[in-house]
Amino acid sequence: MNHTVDMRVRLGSLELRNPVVTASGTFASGREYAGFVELERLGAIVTKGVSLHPWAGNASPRIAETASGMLNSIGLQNPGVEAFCASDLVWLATRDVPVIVNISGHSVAEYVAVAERLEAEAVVSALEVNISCPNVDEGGMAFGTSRSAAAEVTRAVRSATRKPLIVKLTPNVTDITEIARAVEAEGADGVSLINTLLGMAIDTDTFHPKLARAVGGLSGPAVKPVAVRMVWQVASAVSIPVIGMGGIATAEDAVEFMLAGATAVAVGTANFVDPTATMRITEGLEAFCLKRGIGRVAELTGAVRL
Amino acid sequence: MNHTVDMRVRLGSLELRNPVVTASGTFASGREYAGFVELERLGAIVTKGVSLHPWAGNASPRIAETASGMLNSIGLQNPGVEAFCASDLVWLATRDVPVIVNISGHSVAEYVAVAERLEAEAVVSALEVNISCPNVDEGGMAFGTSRSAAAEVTRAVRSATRKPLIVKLTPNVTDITEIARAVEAEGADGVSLINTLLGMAIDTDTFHPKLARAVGGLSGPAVKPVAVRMVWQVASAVSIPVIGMGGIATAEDAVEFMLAGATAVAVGTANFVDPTATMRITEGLEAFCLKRGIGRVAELTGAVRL
Amino acid sequence: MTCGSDGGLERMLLERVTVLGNERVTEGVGLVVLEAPRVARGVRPGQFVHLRIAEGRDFILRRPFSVHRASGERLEILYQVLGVGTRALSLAERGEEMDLIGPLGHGWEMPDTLSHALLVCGGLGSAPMGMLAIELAEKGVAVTVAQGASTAGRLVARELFADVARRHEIATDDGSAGERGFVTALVEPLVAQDRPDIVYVCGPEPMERIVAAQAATAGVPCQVSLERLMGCGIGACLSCVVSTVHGQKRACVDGPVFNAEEVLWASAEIPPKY
Amino acid sequence: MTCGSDGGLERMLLERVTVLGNERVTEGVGLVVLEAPRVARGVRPGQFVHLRIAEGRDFILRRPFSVHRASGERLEILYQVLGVGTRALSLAERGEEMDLIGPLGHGWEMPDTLSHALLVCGGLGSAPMGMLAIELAEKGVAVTVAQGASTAGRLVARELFADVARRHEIATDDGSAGERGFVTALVEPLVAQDRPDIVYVCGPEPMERIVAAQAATAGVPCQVSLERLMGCGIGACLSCVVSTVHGQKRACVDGPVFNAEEVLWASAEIPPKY
Ligand SMILES: Cc1cc2nc3c(=O)[nH]c(=O)nc-3n(C[C@H](O)[C@H](O)[C@H](O)COP(=O)(O)OP(=O)(O)OC[C@H]3O[C@@H](n4cnc5c(N)ncnc54)[C@H](O)[C@@H]3O)c2cc1C
Ligand SMILES: Cc1cc2nc3c(=O)[nH]c(=O)nc-3n(C[C@H](O)[C@H](O)[C@H](O)COP(=O)(O)OP(=O)(O)OC[C@H]3O[C@@H](n4cnc5c(N)ncnc54)[C@H](O)[C@@H]3O)c2cc1C
Ligand SMILES: Cc1cc2nc3c(=O)[nH]c(=O)nc-3n(C[C@H](O)[C@H](O)[C@H](O)COP(=O)(O)O)c2cc1C
Ligand SMILES: Cc1cc2nc3c(=O)[nH]c(=O)nc-3n(C[C@H](O)[C@H](O)[C@H](O)COP(=O)(O)O)c2cc1C
Ligand code: FES
Ligand code: FES
Repeated sequence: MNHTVDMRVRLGSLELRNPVVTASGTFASGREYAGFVELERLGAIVTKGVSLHPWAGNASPRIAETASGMLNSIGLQNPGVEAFCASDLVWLATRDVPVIVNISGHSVAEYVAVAERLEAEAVVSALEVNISCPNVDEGGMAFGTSRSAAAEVTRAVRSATRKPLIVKLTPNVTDITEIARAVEAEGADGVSLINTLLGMAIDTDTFHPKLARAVGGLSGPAVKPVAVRMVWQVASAVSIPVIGMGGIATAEDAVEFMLAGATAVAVGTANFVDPTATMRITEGLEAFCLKRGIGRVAELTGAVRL
Repeated sequence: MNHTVDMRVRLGSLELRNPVVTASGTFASGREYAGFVELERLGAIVTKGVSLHPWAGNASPRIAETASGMLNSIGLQNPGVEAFCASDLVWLATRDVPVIVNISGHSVAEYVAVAERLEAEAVVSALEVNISCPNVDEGGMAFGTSRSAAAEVTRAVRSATRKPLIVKLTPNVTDITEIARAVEAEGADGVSLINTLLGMAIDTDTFHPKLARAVGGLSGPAVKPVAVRMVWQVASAVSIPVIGMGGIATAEDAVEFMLAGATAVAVGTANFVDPTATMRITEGLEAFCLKRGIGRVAELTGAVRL
Repeated sequence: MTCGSDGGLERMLLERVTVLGNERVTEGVGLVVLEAPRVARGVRPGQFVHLRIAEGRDFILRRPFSVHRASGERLEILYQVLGVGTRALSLAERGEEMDLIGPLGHGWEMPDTLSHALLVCGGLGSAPMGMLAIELAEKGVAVTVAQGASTAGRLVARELFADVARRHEIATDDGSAGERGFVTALVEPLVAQDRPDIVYVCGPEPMERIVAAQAATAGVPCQVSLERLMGCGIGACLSCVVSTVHGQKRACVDGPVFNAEEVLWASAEIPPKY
Repeated sequence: MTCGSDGGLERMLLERVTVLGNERVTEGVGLVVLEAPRVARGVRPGQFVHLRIAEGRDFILRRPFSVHRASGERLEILYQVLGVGTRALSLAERGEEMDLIGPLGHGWEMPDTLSHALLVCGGLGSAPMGMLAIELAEKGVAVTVAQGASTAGRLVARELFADVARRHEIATDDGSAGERGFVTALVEPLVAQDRPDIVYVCGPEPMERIVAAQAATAGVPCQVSLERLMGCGIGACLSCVVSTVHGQKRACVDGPVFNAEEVLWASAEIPPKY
């Protein structure tokens, strides 16, 4: 029986002190959560999506609750990479936690420009390329639903950065392994999945969609079975590490994703319900390993018994 | 203010007394529910999937509960079309309710053979061609994820039957409208959607998948936002009627699907929780229309206000 | 609200029931008493109910439970707390309402010719055996019970069996009551000495399988109660299939009690944990 | 469990609270009293809490509620039953525990120079006005309240306002109390006669917009409390944005109270129903 657990995991050249990271867009850059979470105990902070120019996002209402989940159509509102560096990165530089910046663009050139701007920022540990946001009209998910477009973005950003490169995949595809293999072939150091499932809800009193944009991204416990399945498929199809997410709210959920093949896990929507969720899950994951006599948390990765 | 509601809806040449039908595989052929439901008050009974030869289905366990949903990997267990005609159809002939038979095959030829066998059965009001079952190895969903395969099955079955032909679509695709348009072009009289989302759950005590087959189909309230979105997309893309389903558990859920563009709605997983669900939803739908002064339930179809 | 079923099938009802009591029996095991006039009157030993535990929640499937005892308008259910459903059940308070479908399935067969029966139960396998033991005893059948559990405290329904059984043998894994070891070790001598006309078994499936083989060897008919994850509980969804020599049967309507010799054990696997 | 926030930001806490009471105020409106020692001490008028109502359920987002009154260790929340969350809240019983994050957002600005304030509230808009009216009155500010509702029975917090306001004008849609018509009709004469130094507004957004225009015409500063659907409640998710002349602001941390002149009403649409 072990009395300590080695919680470290590796995402390519990046070592995390534990597998629990934040899901992009649900944790901003961590500042708002600093009163509830010891940020230094996170595996990494994955920031809200950042683009070259400021984006205004979509009209309100932008969220709607659904059975065991929520829809959002924030639409990647962000102040642009320059403002992000001047504010969020400066603040993040004061915290001892790996920072993974989630980047977006309307075109390949915009992705590249953001990556180039971040290249010199030492505080940025890795990039997560979001080719999967269902909430913007141009770009966004379109890159993630086509093998060739996904490959193209990856290739271009790869040549613009020496930082570890993670590509975030959309679940709104017929075969996610095909996209995962394409981005692996272009030099991605890891993939993260899933982004949100495209969904819609209609208010039966007003007959209006509950989101001003009509459709939005579904997240939360409702999507977990789809996410676990895709992590399992992708982890079997590629040899780069997978960051698993989609509905993780408890330590057992995190274990489930790791068993399916995830090296690290991201906590998203659960932060809204419980701002301490990342800490609770990290502690629970360690306790799970201790109880089961698992010395290294990384042993869970892919350990599903078929 | 109206005091009655015209609940009739039309699926091509088939008129239903109301829009509420059963979702294939959740209601068998209705016999088991006859103690709880006045079958004659259903819009139609959509039977469990029937294939040319008997199918054994998958190993147990075959279901697992998830957040606001369930996974199933029944695998289209059925006694084959001959036994189905001899038993279920004979029984159904004694009931005054439209019967829509859900058909499956491992090959185009098998689909055709089932359709041919059913052609002479007067009790069969329509066929629903399942090109979307995620739980069988050959055929099943594979037909539903490729535009050309979907078109081919539809064309072949179309030429084998004069009965109204509904094609049941899978949500596990990048663009469901593309498949819907393809089957419409081949003469489908309607489309039904969604079948289940492919999902997986892993038991964190045993490390085994919760389903013996590892993956299965996700249904129930969890999938409703995805289903409503797809119904909305498909209804906007084709001009044949849409039967909407996926997580319907209340009359408001049924309204939501109709607003999104469904002509009829199917109730599936909810039958397990409440065997009277179809009746409760039909009554609620009528009450909803009465309260809102809607004279014909069909006015709800596509009435979402964008 | 109750509503009756079609003529041809077993009569099953959807009944609104009230919790009359709910108490802890031992660590992780509870006994809930329900006022369920219509189902209680119709139920036979070995049948089960499909219980809707927590209506307030977004979605929870029904959960199947054997009827442990029925008397007058009351049903007793003995349950083990395993997951979300049984945890919610353990919190149900007197006066709460829920609904159930029942009585469901085929219970234990009790041929009129019976004069001596052996009941073998492991762990919560005693749940569907309570009514059986009582009814057999009332009919004048000599009842022998072989009961196994991990430890003395977990011999649920021990008193009930002690009351009605002519003979009550016990085995515990830790030896804290009766023999140390598995209940299966008790069966062979009991079959040999008592020469029962029938063996009834309920418990973990590996244990059931062994007892079924022991009965077969001794040439004694054997009935087993099998568990499967259940969706509908009424025969429609095919989630609960059991492989038998007569093909795939639905545990909910064709079982949960089967003649042991019909069951194809190899493929009849239950979820690993239970 | 409570835990404090980072230095730079407003001090917000995650606090475990206990329901001290929960009563019906009028049809579809309730008042819940919570024991929340830490948050109650820190909260200022117009701030809100983000409440986790039903923990047992699979998933439910927190719901934001203004603090109606705070005294000692108690918080009072006035709520309208609209959907799943508020329905669950209406069923919360004395002794139940829940958790909340608070105090959140920027409350009403109360410049020291104030001598006369007009509070305009429509429907549940009186919720965040309770504490405000009390604190202003305590400071010696003359308080005028213009309160509107559909009917007399729905004039929630009417007694509170009657107690602390120097003047309390009422309008109801059906004329069952005060003037028949909208509360906005009361505002113009009140602004003209009473010459308040500030107008505070809370109610349906179209009403807020009209009052803001009336105040602007009269050259009186005006503060409005805006509602948005909220995910995190603490500034991280951007679900609650309000369009202002200074760009998009988050209602949860930059509001919910805004200077009316900053708000770009045209794009600041709330869900149709509320
Ligand atoms: C006909 C029948 C009669 C039953 N009678 C009783 C009874 O009298 N008393 C009693 O305590 N239990 C009985 N059970 C089992 C009971 O239904 C399950 O324990 C219960 O459904 C678990 O629900 P849960 O939400 O607590 O657990 P879940 O969260 O659903 O599951 C927890 C764990 O238990 C396993 N499990 C759940 N249900 C079953 C099942 N039916 N069979 C095997 N493993 C399962 C799951 O795979 C999981 O690993 C019976 C089952 C059947 C089919
Ligand atoms: C800062 C702030 C303070 C608030 N203070 C109070 C208060 O003191 N008392 C009170 O009763 N309510 C208050 N609200 C509104 C309250 O949060 C909602 O009524 C509540 O969240 C509804 O939850 P539900 O689950 O009952 O309804 P849901 O089922 O979530 O929704 C029911 C209907 O109400 C609408 N709705 C839900 N939340 C809001 C919202 N925030 N704004 C507008 N429409 C909404 C939905 O779109 C839907 O049509 C406040 C909101 C905010 C943002
Ligand atoms: C409000 C919100 C905003 C999000 N913003 C982003 C984003 O900017 N970039 C991105 O890649 N994913 C974004 N996501 C997706 C999440 O990072 C995550 O992939 C998804 O929500 C599934 O995880 P969950 O169920 O744990 O939330 C967002 C999700 C939510 C709910
Ligand atoms: C147990 C089960 C069995 C099913 N069997 C079939 C089937 O045989 N043929 C088919 O087309 N769909 C089948 N389905 C899919 C349903 O008909 C329906 O499309 C899906 O469950 C979504 O609706 P729901 O959320 O209301 O259940 C099955 C679903 C379940 C849960
Ligand atoms: S549980 Fe549905 S057929 Fe047995
Ligand atoms: S509610 Fe999340 S930013 Fe305001």
